[in-house]
Amino acid sequence: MTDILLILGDTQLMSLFTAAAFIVVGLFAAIFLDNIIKKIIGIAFIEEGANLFIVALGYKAGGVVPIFLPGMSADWFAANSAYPLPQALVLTSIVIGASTLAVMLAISMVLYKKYGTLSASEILGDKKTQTLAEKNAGDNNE
Amino acid sequence: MNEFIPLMVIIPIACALLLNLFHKKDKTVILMGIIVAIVLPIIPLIANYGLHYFGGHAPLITNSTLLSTLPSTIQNSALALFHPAVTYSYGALQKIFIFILGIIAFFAIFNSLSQNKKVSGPLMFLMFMGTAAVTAILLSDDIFHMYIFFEISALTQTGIILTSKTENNYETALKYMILGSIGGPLLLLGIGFVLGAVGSVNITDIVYAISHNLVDPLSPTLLFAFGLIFFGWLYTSGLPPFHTIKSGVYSKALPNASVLLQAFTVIIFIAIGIAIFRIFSYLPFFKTLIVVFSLIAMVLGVTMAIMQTDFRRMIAFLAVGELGYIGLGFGLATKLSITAGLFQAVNELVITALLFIGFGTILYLTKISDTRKLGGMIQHNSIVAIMVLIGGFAMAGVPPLNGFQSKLMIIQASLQSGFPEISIIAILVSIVTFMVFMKAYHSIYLKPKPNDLVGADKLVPRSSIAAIAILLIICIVLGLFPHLVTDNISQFAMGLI
Amino acid sequence: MIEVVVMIIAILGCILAILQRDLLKVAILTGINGACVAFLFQFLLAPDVALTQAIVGTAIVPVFLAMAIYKTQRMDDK
Amino acid sequence: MGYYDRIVYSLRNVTNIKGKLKRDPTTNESVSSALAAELTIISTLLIASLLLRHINIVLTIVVILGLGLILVTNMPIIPKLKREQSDSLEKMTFYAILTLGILITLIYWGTTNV
Repeated sequence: MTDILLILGDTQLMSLFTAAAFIVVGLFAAIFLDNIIKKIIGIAFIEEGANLFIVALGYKAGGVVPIFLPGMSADWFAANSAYPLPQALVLTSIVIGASTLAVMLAISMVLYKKYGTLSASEILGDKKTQTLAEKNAGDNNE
Repeated sequence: MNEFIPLMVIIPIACALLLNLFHKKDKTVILMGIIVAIVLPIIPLIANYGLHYFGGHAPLITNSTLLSTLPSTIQNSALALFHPAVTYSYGALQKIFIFILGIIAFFAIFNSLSQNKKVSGPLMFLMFMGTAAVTAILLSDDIFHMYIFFEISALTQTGIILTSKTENNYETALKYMILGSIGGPLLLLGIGFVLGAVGSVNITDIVYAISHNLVDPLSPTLLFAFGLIFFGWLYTSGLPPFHTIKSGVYSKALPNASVLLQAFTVIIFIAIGIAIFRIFSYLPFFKTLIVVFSLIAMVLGVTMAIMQTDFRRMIAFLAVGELGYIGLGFGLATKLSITAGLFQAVNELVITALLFIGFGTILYLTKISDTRKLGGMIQHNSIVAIMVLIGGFAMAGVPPLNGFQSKLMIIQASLQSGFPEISIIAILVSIVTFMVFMKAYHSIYLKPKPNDLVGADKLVPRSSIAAIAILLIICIVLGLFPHLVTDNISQFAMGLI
Repeated sequence: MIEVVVMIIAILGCILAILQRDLLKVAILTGINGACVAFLFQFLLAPDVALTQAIVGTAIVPVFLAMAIYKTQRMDDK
Repeated sequence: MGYYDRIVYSLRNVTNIKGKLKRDPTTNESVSSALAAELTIISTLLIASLLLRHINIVLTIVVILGLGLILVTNMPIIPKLKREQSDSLEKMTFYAILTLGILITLIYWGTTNV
């Protein structure tokens, strides 16, 4: 019981577990789900997990935010602040993730207009799927 | 401090952003595009070798007055040596590759300017942006910085596919992005593991920390990081299992843009490959892994290329297969083999660009890319046909040309390191490469002309002919005087080992 | 202990998100997930990252998703 | 059917590859290229497995004999390979994840247990 409490109290370890859970769930969604939007959401989860992982690396239990305020001594700050480098990196990668997501959603909107479905196995499989235009042409012929 | 080094990245980005401001003033846009495209290969020639620290934050050890004010825990530890800023390092290798990239970007931009009616617009923006991103990847000494610019270049590659009006380009783009979004974050995760183990993302620092046993070199963290980064490398460079999507990407873009796409891939391959080599080459199975994946890439690339009917897809698979030769160079890990691999990278950049532009003229004339519906194009413009033929010879490794020199060096290197099997496979694959090329060439140029083939009344654009001719001259010059490149590269390879 | 609760909500949010059939609910759950991650960044002593994540994760990403769903279809076919 | 017959049969199958190549209009070119691809892949696989001699000679002999047998009995490999290398997202993701799994397993267990 005390072990579990110790683990639960360790914020860094728990954050790493959370990040792992995000990545696993995201990979599952990106690989096994058929709907393109859900695949894209899964990808967003993977990216979120990676970000959380990197930020959690810089955490220091009982530390302070890495902002150097007047009145702090340099030695104390160096010993007690969280590591700021991972945070700086994650800022960039959040933005990259969002832009990738936006591009993918835009492409899936175009593909929906063409095929009338969001199923990845129909749109992105190797079999030729009828586009909406072809379907309409077929209906008119009948 | 050398101000030209960041300019290599800043100028194309600025140009990409500014070009579309002058929309509808076509002359200004063309002038600006061409001037920048000419400047791109010139800057690396006039810049001096050196390091550039962004924000001027040099390592503490170089600034003794600042160092003396700091606590002694910092002064005496490795922190004093670590690089606090993003560092660009510019050396002989970067000079060659940025110069070649500049030339190829120039031809790609020049050709698309002369063949497209709309001069400004997304394609130009993406081309310049991608060039800048790839240059930054090559210059950067910072593994996270590489990742960021790689993601930018992946976005621009997607964009370049989207701007072409090829059939099913949106599907290919989405597939590439979905696969990329599995590969990219895993690469980021690997970088995170390295960051967690070492505390820095600068490659020099990581190498220092590992080689001075500041971290345990065989710790599970670093092993896991290596696995993830290696997987990310496979994705970034289109080695198997990503060779199908990479060749799909090449074949869905316009040929002039494919020239740039393959240049991006080759340069990302070597840049991240060198980074991985510097960090992880101490691992016992490192070389085996690279050799295995290179061999698979060569064999699969070439066998899949034979079975295609679309000539763009053929060259695309060949380009992926040729990457295997570069990988072999890294995998054998001797001075000669690394020199040979990097020399092969230079040659592949030039030759694949030549073939894409050369076969691109067929697409420009007929709008057909299916080899079964083409034929007899040699009557139309025999000079281009002959130049493309020589380009194909260079790719397959026919003696006086550059492909021969680099492949010969790779074969010698593998013989010297005691792997004659690898050299046999390399020869076999280059023979089949030749066969694939001759198959494409025969069915496009030499076969009797089908009756229903029309639209060949246009002339081949002069810009394409000029580009092919100049690239061919580079091929021949490099074939006759390989030491122009190999001298510089072998210095670099010596430093790498 | 509050961070553990936030983590559990975040994980539940993302598991629920991929189990939903209604894609609009998925978008909202993604927003909740993003907000939880922003809180976590705050707990992990990264306030600037938390700010960015709060904007991107709770506002921009769900809005993008909702717009994409509006332009396509709301229900997952399967 | 004896192995000799089987080899001859499968060789005949290779030359009869046009039936396996879906509905593509078959020409001499496509048959010859399929043959070339077939021979390339078999010979490179066999030659590459020779590299195992750096680990163990007996293993090499066993692997080469086994691989040769498998390859010859499954002779028209290229159509199967081409079907696996198609542009379908599912297949590409499958192979990517498979590679990732193999890589991580090899790297982790390969270093801690050697």
